[in-house]
Amino acid sequence: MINKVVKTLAEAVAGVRDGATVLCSGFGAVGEPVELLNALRETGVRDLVCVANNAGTGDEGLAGLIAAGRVRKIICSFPRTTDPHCFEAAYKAGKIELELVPQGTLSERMRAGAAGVGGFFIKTSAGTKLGLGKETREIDGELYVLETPIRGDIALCRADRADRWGNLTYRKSARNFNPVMAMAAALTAVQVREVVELGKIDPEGVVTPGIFVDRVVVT
Amino acid sequence: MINKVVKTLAEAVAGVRDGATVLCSGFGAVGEPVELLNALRETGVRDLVCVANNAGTGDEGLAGLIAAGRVRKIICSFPRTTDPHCFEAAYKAGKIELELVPQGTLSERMRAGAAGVGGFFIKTSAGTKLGLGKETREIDGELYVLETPIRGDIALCRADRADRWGNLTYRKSARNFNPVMAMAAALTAVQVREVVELGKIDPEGVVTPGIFVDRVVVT
Amino acid sequence: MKPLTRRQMAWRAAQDIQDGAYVNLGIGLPTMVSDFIPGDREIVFHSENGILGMGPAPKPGEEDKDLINAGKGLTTIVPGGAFFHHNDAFLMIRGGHLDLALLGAFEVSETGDLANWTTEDPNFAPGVGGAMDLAVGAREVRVLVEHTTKEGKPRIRKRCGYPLTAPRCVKRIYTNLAVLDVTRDGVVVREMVEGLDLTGLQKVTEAKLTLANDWKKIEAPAV
Amino acid sequence: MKPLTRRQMAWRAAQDIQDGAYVNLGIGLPTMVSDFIPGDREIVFHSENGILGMGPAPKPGEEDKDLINAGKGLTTIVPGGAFFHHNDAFLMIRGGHLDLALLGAFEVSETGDLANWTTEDPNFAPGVGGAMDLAVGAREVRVLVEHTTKEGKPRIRKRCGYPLTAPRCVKRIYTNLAVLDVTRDGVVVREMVEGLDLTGLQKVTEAKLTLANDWKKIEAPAV
Repeated sequence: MINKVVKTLAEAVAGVRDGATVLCSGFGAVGEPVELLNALRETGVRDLVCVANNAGTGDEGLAGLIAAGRVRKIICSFPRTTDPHCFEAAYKAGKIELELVPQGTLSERMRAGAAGVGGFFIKTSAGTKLGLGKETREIDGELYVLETPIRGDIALCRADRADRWGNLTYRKSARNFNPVMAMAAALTAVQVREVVELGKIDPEGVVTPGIFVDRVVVT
Repeated sequence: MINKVVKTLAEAVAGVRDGATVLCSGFGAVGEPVELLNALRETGVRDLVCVANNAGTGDEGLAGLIAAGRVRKIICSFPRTTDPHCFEAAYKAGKIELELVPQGTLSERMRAGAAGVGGFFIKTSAGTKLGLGKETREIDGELYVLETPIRGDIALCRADRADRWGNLTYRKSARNFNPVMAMAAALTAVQVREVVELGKIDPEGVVTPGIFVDRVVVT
Repeated sequence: MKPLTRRQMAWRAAQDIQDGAYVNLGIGLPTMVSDFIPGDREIVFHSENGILGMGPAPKPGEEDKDLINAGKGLTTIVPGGAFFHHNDAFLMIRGGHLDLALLGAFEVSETGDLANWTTEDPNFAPGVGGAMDLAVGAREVRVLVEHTTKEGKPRIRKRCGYPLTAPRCVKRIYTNLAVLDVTRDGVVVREMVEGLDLTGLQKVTEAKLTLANDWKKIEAPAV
Repeated sequence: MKPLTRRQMAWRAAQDIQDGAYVNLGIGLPTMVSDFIPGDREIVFHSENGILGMGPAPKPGEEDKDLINAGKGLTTIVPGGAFFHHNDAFLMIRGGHLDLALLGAFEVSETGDLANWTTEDPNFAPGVGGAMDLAVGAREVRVLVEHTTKEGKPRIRKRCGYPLTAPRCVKRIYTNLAVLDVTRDGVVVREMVEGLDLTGLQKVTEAKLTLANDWKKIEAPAV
């Protein structure tokens, strides 16, 4: 029998190694799996590469992980969102490396990682400072850059409902990076508001099919 | 006011020129916009390049377009599906060109066309006859081929419900190629079972947002 | 000579948005444009974080913390709207599905280069967000910006001094002084505020300006 | 020596599918495998046309023309299933999200090359469908095939004669005579039907076979 529901946050994040790449969902604090990120911090894991849109808000979740010195590098599009003081302190102290990636490129690179795409050409960042050093190609008279896939060792996501197969639905704009990150990691852990009986989620309305999900925990 | 609902099939397919690339949705006959394809045939347009998973079933829809000699070339993954006699007759008579593309590559090439991706590397077809002539690249020790985007001049799709903004939902496995084709053409026409009042489709349950849709007709 | 207020700038930009357009409004001043859409037009606003049909800010008591805009302020959704994930949101942007992106800027060059993501201030980590995606992807990019910096330096320049967001992407610029088009023949002045002439406008503009034959005064109401 | 029936071949392949696996069954004989999954295992079947949790064929009166499988036969969906579009269906395949693809074949080479899409019959237009995607994308590819052609020609060969679907992808082969693994050291026989020995099996196999030390008889029930 398939049952992806685990009892504790600790079980949900178990097994992450030092140096791991962690996909951290959310747009600002919306859709951020704060409790999973807190649980990851409690495991003591370090030297993490975190992939996220922002770089943490307030003191919990991704911000807390950064404040605790566990994040070696952050790959994100916009580090300074609402109340980014944990990131800013680490950045000014030279304790965190920043790889800045345009938001759509960040998302597309993870989708490529999820979809068996080994690289892809897009126009975003061509002819700009963020395009420096990238392989370029002229396609139909326009300049494109080659982008490479991103895959996580673990993705930490947040959803609204789940069933024991790991099918997920989201709530409004809290969907954001969750579906793409859930697809793009070797292991995907999701915190949800509630677990419903198998079959209660309309098969037409499943947003993330359970095939992408490994562990579900109710918070 | 936005109102994408047109009254007739003829209006829905108006303006397609000879030589156009037509994305024809459906998997076999399921999800195939048969009435739109029939209406396209009635416009008299010719020299079409049709992109589809199959090459028509029975005598209506895509099969009828082929039987009428309107399709110069078909780009598909599996021409011989249930009752493919129209295609087979044209093929044996040398009246239709066939470009065979693996099913996932076909879908991904259209997604690239929709997503501003100028080209992408995948493993599918590398080291096979269908990979011959494609640019290759070794990525992490494995052979990839470069694939190029496909865009249609028009996409003909079939959905279950629509609203006047063109938001769409589908029914079961009739979803298939419809969402990706709807995104990948300069003009997208959709035949639907019913048009509902704006706001009646749950914003969480919209599968194809109206931004991708130009014309809706009830059949 | 009376420059437009920020609200008047937003009003002016709003007048050019066609009925039925799919539009992304940048963070800051451009966001204000949605308040001035003529009432007979139905515009679909897009947000990078997965919304089409974004509505006005919520009324007190109707706030939903899971419903925010790209600037991370609370927002609403109108009937006909849809939620989707980030990847589809950027497929729409990069794939040319938006009719218009109306963005802020630090500088615009006479060839339409846009600089709006970083001033390279060493005190702050840079952030790019969706700026580059919008600049390369929207079918038309327009900019809404004060004509000069607070210190009076021109923002419409021969070449941008700040790092580019994308080269050659801006088609139209709305400032507090004028409406300008970036054309193959350079920057053309379409409209100016009352009391300003080309010489006066050129003084606060680094790019070489040409006056359109049919140029006119901006008639902005006191919004 | 008694070869397995087609139903027994499907039964044998089914026994190796782990509880909780996400599996795509190829058109034809592999489709039959779903009938023989041990009752205590929950397997999620994937279909290229956008289904996870595909169930058995519908009972009379419960057919739905909008619910078909990859072979275009009517099917059903089980509780926990999901519908999605073709692009997501192939993202799952190509991205390595399926635990297993169990496919038919014309030929398999001793290095695991698979030929299952065309015999280059000049009388028919070729078709490839999702065969290449499955062969390169699934985490494990297994093949279910008669050991020889009707004419007695071996299907497990040194090199494939027919055009490849993908090189070096097959890990295990179930035939009506044996269960064989494609390893770095060549093709290893894990199981054979009663009354067959390596010499007998080698006679109908072009690839060089090695017998596993712990090989055993296939004990297939009369299904």
